[in-house]
Amino acid sequence: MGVFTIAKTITGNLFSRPPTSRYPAEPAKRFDLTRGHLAFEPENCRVCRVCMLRCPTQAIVVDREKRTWECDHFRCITCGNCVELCPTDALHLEPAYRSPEADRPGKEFHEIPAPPPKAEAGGETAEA
Amino acid sequence: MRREAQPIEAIEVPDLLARVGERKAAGDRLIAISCAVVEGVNEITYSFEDRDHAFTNLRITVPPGATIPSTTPVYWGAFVYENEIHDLYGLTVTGINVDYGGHFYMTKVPFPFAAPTPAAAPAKEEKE
Amino acid sequence: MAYMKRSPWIIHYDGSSCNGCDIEVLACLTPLYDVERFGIINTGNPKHADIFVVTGSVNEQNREVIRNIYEQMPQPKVVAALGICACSGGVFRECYNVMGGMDKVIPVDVYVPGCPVRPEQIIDGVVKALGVLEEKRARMKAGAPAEVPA
Amino acid sequence: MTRQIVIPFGPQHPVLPEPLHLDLVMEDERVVEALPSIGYVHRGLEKLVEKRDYKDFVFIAERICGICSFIHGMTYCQAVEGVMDLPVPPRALYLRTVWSELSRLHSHLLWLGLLADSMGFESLFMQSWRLREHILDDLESTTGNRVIQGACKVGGVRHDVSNEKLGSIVAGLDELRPKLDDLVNVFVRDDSVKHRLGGLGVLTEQQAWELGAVGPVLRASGVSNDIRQIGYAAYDELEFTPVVETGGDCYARTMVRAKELFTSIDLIRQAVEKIPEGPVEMKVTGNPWGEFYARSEQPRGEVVHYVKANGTKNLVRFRVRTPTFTNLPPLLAAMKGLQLADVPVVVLSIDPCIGCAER
Repeated sequence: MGVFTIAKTITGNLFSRPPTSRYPAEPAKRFDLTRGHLAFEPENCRVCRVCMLRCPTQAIVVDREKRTWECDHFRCITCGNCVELCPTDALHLEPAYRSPEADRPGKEFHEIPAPPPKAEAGGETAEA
Repeated sequence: MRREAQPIEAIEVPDLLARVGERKAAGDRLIAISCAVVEGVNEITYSFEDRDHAFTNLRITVPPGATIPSTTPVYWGAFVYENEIHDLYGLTVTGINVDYGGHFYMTKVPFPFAAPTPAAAPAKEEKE
Repeated sequence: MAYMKRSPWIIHYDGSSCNGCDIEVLACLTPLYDVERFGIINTGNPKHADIFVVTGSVNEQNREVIRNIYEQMPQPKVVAALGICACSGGVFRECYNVMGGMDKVIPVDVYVPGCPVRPEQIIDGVVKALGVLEEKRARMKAGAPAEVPA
Repeated sequence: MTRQIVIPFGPQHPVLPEPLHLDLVMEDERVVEALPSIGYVHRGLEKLVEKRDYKDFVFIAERICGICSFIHGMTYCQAVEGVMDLPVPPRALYLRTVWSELSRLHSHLLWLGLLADSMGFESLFMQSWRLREHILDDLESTTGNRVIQGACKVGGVRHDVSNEKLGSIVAGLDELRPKLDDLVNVFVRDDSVKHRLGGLGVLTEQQAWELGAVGPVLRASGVSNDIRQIGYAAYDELEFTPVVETGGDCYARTMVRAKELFTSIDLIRQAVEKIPEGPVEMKVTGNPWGEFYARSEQPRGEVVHYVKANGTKNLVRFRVRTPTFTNLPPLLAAMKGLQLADVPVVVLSIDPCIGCAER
């Protein structure tokens, strides 16, 4: 009995791929839905600040006066709450994850281009 | 989806041990003792379940800093909840079988959940 | 991997983490990620370890434990903070009992983001920590202290 | 009389990935009394509810624990939905059921591995965790993350999963089944496992019930108590019988968890067969007012989330009573009279999740 079982296991192991992933020689396994990191498109942003107000970790700081958007990637938990709430699709999640850094800052900073003149009044969509 | 019925019966503190004893005699299991501060008073709720999953609660209401009797003579395992209530809410529980004397949780702020008493100056961060 | 010349031993301590990062650290040891193929071994003894892998944030009670483990490790040593709780306190940053990231208590050399960190990120982080370890070793050989005061 | 000494166990201990500290009062090699001192992971997240919008708190509720994360998030949502009396779309309930059973599978495989590791059965540990990766792939491809899924929200779930994908999950689990059979066979039949676990840390039925044990610990002592029977999510429309063992020892607890793997696979298959079409979330407006206790069955046992709200966007009180917290008194009872070398195995047999217990 035991001999047969082990023979089966041995032949199985000989002809099957090892279960170990070959990372880093091969790229990491990802899925379409994988929440890797947060990406921001300044062109679409209307500075409504809903991402800043509803972020569970307050990783995002939006300054309306200076028209800046800043995200601290060492606070962001990639939960996707801001992506869901953003009224203009300025935020989305990318499957690639961030690499480690030796310095704490790790902040991503964007200046938001000024909108075409009429759009400014539409910024009050906050607080869903 | 079924939502279970959750009767909550308000009782007086002196009756507590007798009523909890009734539950034990009826063969119920102690699910949890939870405490909440509602408008300056502590609501302590004892939740029970019988063998058919019927969920019932007994509730006492005590002022901040009050003394309540321990239910550990009835349910030996209740000491975890009662030590927690002492450490987080600053209530005194008398007669616990395993009394940690305030060292169950070591918190930066003493009694973080306690109802604010008029005498205590509001802490810097931890105001209710 | 050619750039991995040494076999770093790691010690793992769970600060006040939610377990998410801890099970990913363990998942690194198991067949799919198998960090032992790089010679990385998870040891339980701080005196054997080169890299201190911490997850979770610092709270009132584990502050001393973390400092103890760190101080027991021999020089040169590297600290890798795994997960955003260890980097900055994360979601729990505003809790009454949380002091913040690991850098509040011990010097951190590598910050690995992610909530929770993915095993691939842990491998990247350890590789990066190894680079820091080599630098520190070179500095020690030259007679300078391994730790540069911040 | 022999001299009594106190041996501190933990918080940093090679067997436990998590910090648990026990003061073991010993007489020679025998444990006379064990006292846990917890708080190494205490963050105080229940208090955070006063600072966060109730809808955003689900992300924090999920991070109570990284292993049973999905069920924590789901139970929190159930509590808020109970307060607000929301009719959650049935498809969302079914998806929640599928995900919670997948979480149970991954948690039980994780635990079986850790148990094998604590008895020194290294290859069994590796095998369990190898199989667990299949489940994690299913979770990641449907929710977006391996461990903390972030799939639940108040009023439904955040992503729909196509019926084809659900079908392929079931097919994948069917493929996994023979491998799980092999794994479970080792736990059930292997002499070394039997000798190491049999008769260790016995809890009688009465002890387990009265001390407040929950989940597999309670069921291993012969009490048929599974919170899934109260019919939250879609469990009221699915058929299952709780796995019950009567031994009350570590071996019985292992059996319960091992057999629950197959119950979970079966539940997933039923849920996928019955899943209705329709929306997966509903629009939630207004703020909750009232209180609700939501209970559900985690891999480790019953979890209770209590929510009290006063009509503002921040809740007044959020309390979670986790399975490990209430399994501590039974653990202390089970440890009396043990030998020191058995302590790690018995501690592991309740599947301690310190991150949960201390919040």
